[in-house]
Amino acid sequence: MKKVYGSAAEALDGLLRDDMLIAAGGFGLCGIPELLIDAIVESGVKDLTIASNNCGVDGFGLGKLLDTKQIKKMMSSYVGENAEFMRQYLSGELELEFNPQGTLAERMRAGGCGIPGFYTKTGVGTQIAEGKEVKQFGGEDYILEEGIFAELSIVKAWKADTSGNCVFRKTARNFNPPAAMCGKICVMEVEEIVEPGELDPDHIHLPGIFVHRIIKGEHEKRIEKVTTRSREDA
Amino acid sequence: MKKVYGSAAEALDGLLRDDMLIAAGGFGLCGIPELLIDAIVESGVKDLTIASNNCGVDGFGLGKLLDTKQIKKMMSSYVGENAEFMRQYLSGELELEFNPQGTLAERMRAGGCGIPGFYTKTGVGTQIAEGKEVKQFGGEDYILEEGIFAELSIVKAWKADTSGNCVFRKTARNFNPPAAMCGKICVMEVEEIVEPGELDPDHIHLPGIFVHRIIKGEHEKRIEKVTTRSREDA
Amino acid sequence: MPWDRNQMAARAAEELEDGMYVNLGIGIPTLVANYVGDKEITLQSENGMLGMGPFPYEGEEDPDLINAGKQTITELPKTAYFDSAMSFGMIRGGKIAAAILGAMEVAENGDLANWMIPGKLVKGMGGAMDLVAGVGRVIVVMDHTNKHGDSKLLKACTLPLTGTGVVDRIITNFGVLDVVEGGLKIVELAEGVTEDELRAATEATIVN
Amino acid sequence: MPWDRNQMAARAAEELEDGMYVNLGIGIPTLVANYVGDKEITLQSENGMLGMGPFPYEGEEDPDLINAGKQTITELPKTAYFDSAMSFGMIRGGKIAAAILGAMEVAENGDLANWMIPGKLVKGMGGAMDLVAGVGRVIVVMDHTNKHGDSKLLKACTLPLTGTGVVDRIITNFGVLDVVEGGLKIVELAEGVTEDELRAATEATIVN
Repeated sequence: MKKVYGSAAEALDGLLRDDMLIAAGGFGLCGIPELLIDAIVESGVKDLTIASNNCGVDGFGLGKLLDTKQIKKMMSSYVGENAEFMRQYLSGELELEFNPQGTLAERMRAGGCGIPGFYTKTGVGTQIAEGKEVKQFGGEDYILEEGIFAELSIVKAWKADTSGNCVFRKTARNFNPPAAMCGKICVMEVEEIVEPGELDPDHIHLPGIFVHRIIKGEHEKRIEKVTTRSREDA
Repeated sequence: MKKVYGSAAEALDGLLRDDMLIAAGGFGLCGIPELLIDAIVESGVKDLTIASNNCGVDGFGLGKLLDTKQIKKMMSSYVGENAEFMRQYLSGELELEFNPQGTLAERMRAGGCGIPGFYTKTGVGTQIAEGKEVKQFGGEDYILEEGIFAELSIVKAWKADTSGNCVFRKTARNFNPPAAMCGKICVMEVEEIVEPGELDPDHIHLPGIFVHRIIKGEHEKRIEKVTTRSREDA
Repeated sequence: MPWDRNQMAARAAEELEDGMYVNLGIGIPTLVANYVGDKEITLQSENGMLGMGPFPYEGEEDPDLINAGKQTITELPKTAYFDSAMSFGMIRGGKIAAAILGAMEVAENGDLANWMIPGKLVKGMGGAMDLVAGVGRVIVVMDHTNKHGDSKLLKACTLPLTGTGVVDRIITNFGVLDVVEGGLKIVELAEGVTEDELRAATEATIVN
Repeated sequence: MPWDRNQMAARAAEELEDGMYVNLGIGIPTLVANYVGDKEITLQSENGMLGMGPFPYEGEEDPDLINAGKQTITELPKTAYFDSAMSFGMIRGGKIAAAILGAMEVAENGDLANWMIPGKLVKGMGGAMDLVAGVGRVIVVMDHTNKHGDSKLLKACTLPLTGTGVVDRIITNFGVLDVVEGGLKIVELAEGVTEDELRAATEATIVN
């Protein structure tokens, strides 16, 4: 079973349809599936619901899919870096389901792990709790949050072997493993593909069973906020 | 904050009391906290409830605590390798709460992650579901399982750095990370202690925040079932 | 003549397809690995491993490397290790295509019992309840009758259940049966076993 | 004269004790790291890192290494990376001793609002709701009044809440207050600020 595909478009072939739910990895612009996003823009598929912590920035990352109006609804925790996002939301063109960041990550993991619902204290007594079941454990209130079961996951790792085992680099890991896990099909883009045996089996962050198709390509890896200290501070 | 202690007894000082709940790592005899178990035997603490997939074998691992009758109750998925366990259970001396293996692992992780309850399809319609809340998601039945919040975790890793970051080796990882996470205090025994920086930050299996006290020692690492093939088969 | 253990395992191996991730239970299911031939099958061991290799050569056993049956094993180039929560995440999450398991009893509605005999044998369900609830396809491999000659394919299980309505296919020494609407359907007879013999050895309803 | 941003951050740093794992929010809380001195504090960044180091030298930025504010940062010898589910596992699980956060409003019962102004500003809660629900101690650092001179310490929050009854201590440019039974209690006054001045600038009930 060959998992390696030649391009993002090939890897997405047959997987896209209007009105589908896609889970995307990345935090801000860090560890985002740049190549797969571009291919989804190209495909023209529309009315997408996307579960992703952020929605890129204007003109980059998932922001490109806002510009082309291919997104119907976002499930996110933070949209503060994106003027077009806020415009579409405030004008009613875009639906937005706010999820606390940890709840979003856990909902993705839960979906991937066959857990349809779990209780959390996060958001109790806030807007987030509206319409959600409340249950007491040990005398305290918790709300029920549901697992996310996506049709497709688009994610980015540092390296994968041809059997799909993946490793991530530093904080580019972030939402990628839970997003990968919750998709019926997971397409992974990486910077390097290696042969089985080249990754230490004790160092795999995401076992190959969660990864169905793999592509390799060049990543821009844009930095959102370059912040430095001067050498004199040292 | 020094996390490294001189011995298992020192590391457990002040943490043990009768009638407490302890979560233990290991699968069968693989990756079990041998040194900490011995120290608990020595301590004489009794009426323990222990959440652990197995209970060692007769005279080794947690089996030692059965021999001394320090255990009141086990929360386990499999007890088949242990004659004394079965004897105490069938005679009513020992309580046994059967947990499906995946449910036990997830209950530990949930406790460690502040999740007091989650739904699973595992065990629906079986003895395991008795007395548990049933809820439908997508027209299917799931049962509510509760997070395990242990007072103490006793676990075993391969290496730890002095800040508590741990790595495990091969299948000795098993229940150790979830067991470590669900304890209010986690005591970790390892084969090697290294300085911060000696473990690659991308390779840490269990971040140091979950680990409060660390000891190093010699491990017998007994093999339960030596199974080999002859070289002629190759 | 009914199939022997190895023939049952060989027949079970035919259920597996290229690219599948599979979990094999203890006993006859473990033998299935010997018959997968050229198919690229990845074996999961629920104690925390994907890509399980064969038993080690004598003297090369590693106490940190065992399977779910606590036997010493080896790794392969594609192996990945993970913790028990992750392992059952992939099982419960439906990522494993098939589990091949032994059983004490199977009922015609797909109910499965394989973890305890009240008052007699208390071993525990281990990972079996999670597996039957989570994997894509549950294939039971077992003798058709118990040591008293009684059918293990029943109208209803008498022992505590491992799962309800979970079994898809049963491979016994007498042949292969599927769980279908209304009962079990004969898919294949072992060489030398007649349909009448199989029917006579089966308590469960057999449908055509 | 009320404290400036750096004095507030320095005062907040006094809240931290040796060995603590701490999460610092964006803005003034980020500055707290500059004032921890010799105390061994481990900073958590909720995008997946324990042991956050300082900003990199120019030219040494790594796009794969950012904090929760999306700023480039560096690692330390004790650093560990992990995914977002694990990161919020440790937050929700109560493993983080303290979070130091900014706020738009704090109420006298400990309610906190810091994620949106309906119709005007929609940024999202990010990880703030998880942090205030999960960490051991929530310390808010903010100006005592908004740009119109109105108190940000209120009898009740007017904006959508981030959490209810979650704030333990508030450090403002006017001083330090604790959330206690019945209202806020003054713990400390900024140098040059009188109790009358603080009371006059505060809408929330102040108890003795």
